[in-house]
Amino acid sequence: MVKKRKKKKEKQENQNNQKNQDNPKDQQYSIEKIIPKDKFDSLIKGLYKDFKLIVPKEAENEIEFDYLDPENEKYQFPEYQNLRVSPKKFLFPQKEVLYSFEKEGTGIKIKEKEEKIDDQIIFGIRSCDARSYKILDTFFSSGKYSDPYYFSKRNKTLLIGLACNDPMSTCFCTSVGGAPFSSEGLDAILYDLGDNYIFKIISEKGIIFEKYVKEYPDVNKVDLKKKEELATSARGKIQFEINLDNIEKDLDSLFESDIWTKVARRCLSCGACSYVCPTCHCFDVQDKSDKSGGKRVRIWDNCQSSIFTLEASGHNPRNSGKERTRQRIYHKFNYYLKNYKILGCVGCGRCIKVCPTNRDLRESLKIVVETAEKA
Amino acid sequence: MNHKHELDNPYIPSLVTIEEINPENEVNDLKTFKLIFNETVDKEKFFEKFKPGQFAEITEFGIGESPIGIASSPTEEDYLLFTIKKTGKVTNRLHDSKKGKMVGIRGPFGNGWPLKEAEGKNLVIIGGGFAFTTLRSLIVYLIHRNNREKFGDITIVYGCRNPGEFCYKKDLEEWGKRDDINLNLTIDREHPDWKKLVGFVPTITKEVAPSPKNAMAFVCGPPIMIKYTSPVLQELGFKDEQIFLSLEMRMKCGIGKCGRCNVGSKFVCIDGPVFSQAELKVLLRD
Amino acid sequence: MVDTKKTEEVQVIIPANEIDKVSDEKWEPKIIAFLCNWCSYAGADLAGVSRIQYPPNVRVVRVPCSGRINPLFILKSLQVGWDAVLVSGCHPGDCHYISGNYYARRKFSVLDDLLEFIGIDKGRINFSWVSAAEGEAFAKVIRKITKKTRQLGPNTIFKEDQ
Amino acid sequence: MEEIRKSLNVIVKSLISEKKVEYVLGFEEGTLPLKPVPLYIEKEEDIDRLIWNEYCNLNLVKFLLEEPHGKKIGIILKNCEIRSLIVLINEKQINREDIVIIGVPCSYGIIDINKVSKLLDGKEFTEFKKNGNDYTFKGVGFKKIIKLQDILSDSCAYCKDKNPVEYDYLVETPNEFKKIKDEDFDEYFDVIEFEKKTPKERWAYFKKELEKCTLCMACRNACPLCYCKLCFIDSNQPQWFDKTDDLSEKMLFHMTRAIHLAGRCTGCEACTRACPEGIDIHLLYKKLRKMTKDRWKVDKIELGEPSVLGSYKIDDPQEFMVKED
Repeated sequence: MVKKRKKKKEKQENQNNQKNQDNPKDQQYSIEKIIPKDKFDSLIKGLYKDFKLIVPKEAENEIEFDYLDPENEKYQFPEYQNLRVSPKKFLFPQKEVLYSFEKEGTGIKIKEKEEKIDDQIIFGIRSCDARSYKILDTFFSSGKYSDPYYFSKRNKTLLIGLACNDPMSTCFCTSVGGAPFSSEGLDAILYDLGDNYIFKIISEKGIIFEKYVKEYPDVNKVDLKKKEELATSARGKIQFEINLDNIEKDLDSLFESDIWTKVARRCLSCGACSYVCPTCHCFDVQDKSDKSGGKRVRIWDNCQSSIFTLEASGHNPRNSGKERTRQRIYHKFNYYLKNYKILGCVGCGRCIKVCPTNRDLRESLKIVVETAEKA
Repeated sequence: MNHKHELDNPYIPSLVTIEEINPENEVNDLKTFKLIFNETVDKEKFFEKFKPGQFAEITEFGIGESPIGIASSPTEEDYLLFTIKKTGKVTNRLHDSKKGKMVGIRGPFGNGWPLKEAEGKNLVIIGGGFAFTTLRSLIVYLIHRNNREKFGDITIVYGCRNPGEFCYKKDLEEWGKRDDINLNLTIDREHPDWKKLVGFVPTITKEVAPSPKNAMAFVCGPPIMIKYTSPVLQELGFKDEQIFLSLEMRMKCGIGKCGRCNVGSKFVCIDGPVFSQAELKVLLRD
Repeated sequence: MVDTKKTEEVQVIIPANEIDKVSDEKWEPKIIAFLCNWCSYAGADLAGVSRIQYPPNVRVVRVPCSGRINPLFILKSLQVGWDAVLVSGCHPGDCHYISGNYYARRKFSVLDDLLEFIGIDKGRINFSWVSAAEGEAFAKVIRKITKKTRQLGPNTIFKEDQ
Repeated sequence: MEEIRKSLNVIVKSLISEKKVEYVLGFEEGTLPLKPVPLYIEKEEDIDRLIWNEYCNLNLVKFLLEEPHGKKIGIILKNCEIRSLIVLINEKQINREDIVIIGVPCSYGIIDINKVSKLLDGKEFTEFKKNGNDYTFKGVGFKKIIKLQDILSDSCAYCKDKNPVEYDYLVETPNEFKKIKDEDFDEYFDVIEFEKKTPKERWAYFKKELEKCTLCMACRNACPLCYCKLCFIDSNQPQWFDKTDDLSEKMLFHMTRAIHLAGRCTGCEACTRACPEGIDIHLLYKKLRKMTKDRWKVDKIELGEPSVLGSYKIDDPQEFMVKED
């Protein structure tokens, strides 16, 4: 009975969305437990026995995702809406060694990267970031080649989310197919009810968590009702809504439009937006070496930089800010739909917050949609 | 060493040794490298997938990696040829190398020339400058005794700035002697030692006037040549679906992950480098 | 433009990890010296021809003029692990290109102050004027710098992040 | 501030209506609080969106570099920004006659939004109110009052150079500014204090700050004086940097950039405010300004003067040279 109502409710919530994030698998696992906040630490300690934990932690002047050492500290979630930097770096670090090599006389010996990866949980991520991993999964496994470095970590990683009670002013996840309480892409999710958490297992992989929450009571109707109320209120707090149903077609028709000059006019061509973005995944490959050997590393790169596409001959296909700005928007809102049938943006709003010149992605999208409507 | 596993990781190069280095042009900024695989397993893996028109990533250890079109054909077993122009830091270092040096290779990448579709058709091959590399691979493949009868007439138009700039002079000489190839070599301006055609590639193409009937055109060259050759082909009656171009973009990974070589929604490294004119018309190009 | 080969050589000669390997007693300072072609290089040459003894810890890079030295060369040398850097040119007024060393002097004082300001030991970077006739002076400068570098110990400025 | 805006309105209106310039560059409110964006005033109706206040945090001179020579452009600038424009004019990047400078006197300085966010522990604020020197920031579940001096850019706090030195139109100093007394302090007070620390402490400070750097290049790209077509960090032949996030790479980048700005940096601090990580290394640049003053007696950048590193005097001090004895 409860489940049915929930489904209906979510359906109602999602009717405006282009993609229904309601996961049909959700219904198979009806493990929903109540965890009082003062027992939360013991849950963490239990998980820590078997997993490395990546949690939001108080750092200097802000809150950051970091590895937890619960032996010396009692862990509670710090207060946060969302973090300035996405947790992308734990699966796709800014600098990653691909392999190393040794010089032996005139010969070369390649040594594969040996990395021991422990089972880990990224704990307390918001729905938008959970969806970003889904996008990265799709991208890194697409085509003929799957990315071994990403998946060596991804396959060992479980995601436990924390539903978003207070979206930020820049959030627009509902416009790109997400929702503050969405459990898409997660293995389990926590709902913060004030004094208690609801711990709900979402995916098949998440069943592993059952043994850690066995001792806790099941949810009751009152809690679920409270959760629904919170979900509605969280959704209501999102200030920006745009209909992106036709964005692929809209962008198709606007490639040569002069709006891009206008949109790009204020861009400084720095990489701040792509470095905080949870779905930006372009990288550069560099060699480091000395007399006896060296290594090949990949590092984050960003499409806003003028040297991103500069060829050795001096030719640069994306030479001006206009083309680079256009590329970033097209990549996320057109090419992604063409290639993988999903949007490449999760609406976390980080790029809007971080931009030194306040180039607002929402504004750009608004311009695109309005211009396309007029045409 | 566990070879199977190593090859499964597309980022890890196989080792090859430089066996020969041959200068190709008078200016000496273009050299052909003959590479031999160190391990037979690696070689077999490579040749399993290899088609003319593909490229490979060549690693100069400690310096970096460059995508280079493969100039040899799969029919030339045992070795690979790469014709490399001295432009960036990797190619500069390669040009300074000596025989016997080990370099890395990853590949083959890309789609290659559409050979299946070309079977039974007349082929027009148009190239300019040192971009002739993958066209050489194609021609060598086509005229191999096992393959020649699968294809119709072969017309080649190859233009360079001056006689010294032609690559693969030995091959050209050999092809010129064959009666199953219509080979047209041209240079941009008159030159005392030059007895053959003079004129830009589009002009010569117009003069040679290959028939579009049951034909396909394969074009590779500098952007300016492509720009003026496509209209000529269209004038001759070639449809967009019959014209195939090999594109170039800055690449890093070669496997569609690093995100810089896209032309519209397609990556040149995995969806290309060969696109038909019809495909390109739909793509959004910077 | 810059001679690529030469700058890459800098990276190759001293691998970043070599200094860690040697124990303290065996450690010998390694000093890179950028010498101007017209004065200091000739000065070093004279020191050699005159058989003047000076410590063998210095490796010479010949440059056309001290004005050619980009502060980045010096920083890069420290990054790849040289224990000290010396830049030497013609005495003021003697520059082959009339004023190269005057410009160099201003650049050096900026770099010198800046390195001190961010907390890098004074003495890692050194500047001197040595003319073509001053073989003995060149040897003295090298002796002095080697001694100073020995006191400072191995260059670990940028090591901590490795 | 309202007074200034009114005078600006009059000036800009006359420039636009008389077609003296193609556009005037100013600021308008952005989509987030304390984040104004550049406004290109091309038509008279755009003027209504023009703002001028203590959080106009970009150096608009940067946006002139893209424009072709000969195009007449009006621009509203404070003195530190005017000085950076002077550098560009001295270095022949911009023609003086192309630019109509509307000079505005500066009161206390510019708010550094990174400082605000540090004081709020990274929490998002959605509203702010100004009451004299008190700024009230409100967000989800908090309200905090911060004094203006705690969030001013560091260079502004010790700035004595607040009135435009080069302009075509000058906005008159409003009465409220006249009340601000020029306190008696050394302009380079913070540098002098920092120099008193031990080398180890200084190194630790820069190391801690620069460890946060992601090499996103926002600082370089916000700086009007960084106009090289190919920056040394992007150069591939020779390749100085591999841009991996090793500390040494970051250190070298910031030190080299500082050297490139020696004698040119005017202390507008657009770089510090543009940094998405909130790195504060303004002292590095300020030290260079102090140094040019102490060493070569070149204090402020003036129109037509040669650049510090592009000129010399025969008797420049050279006490740092190794002496042979």
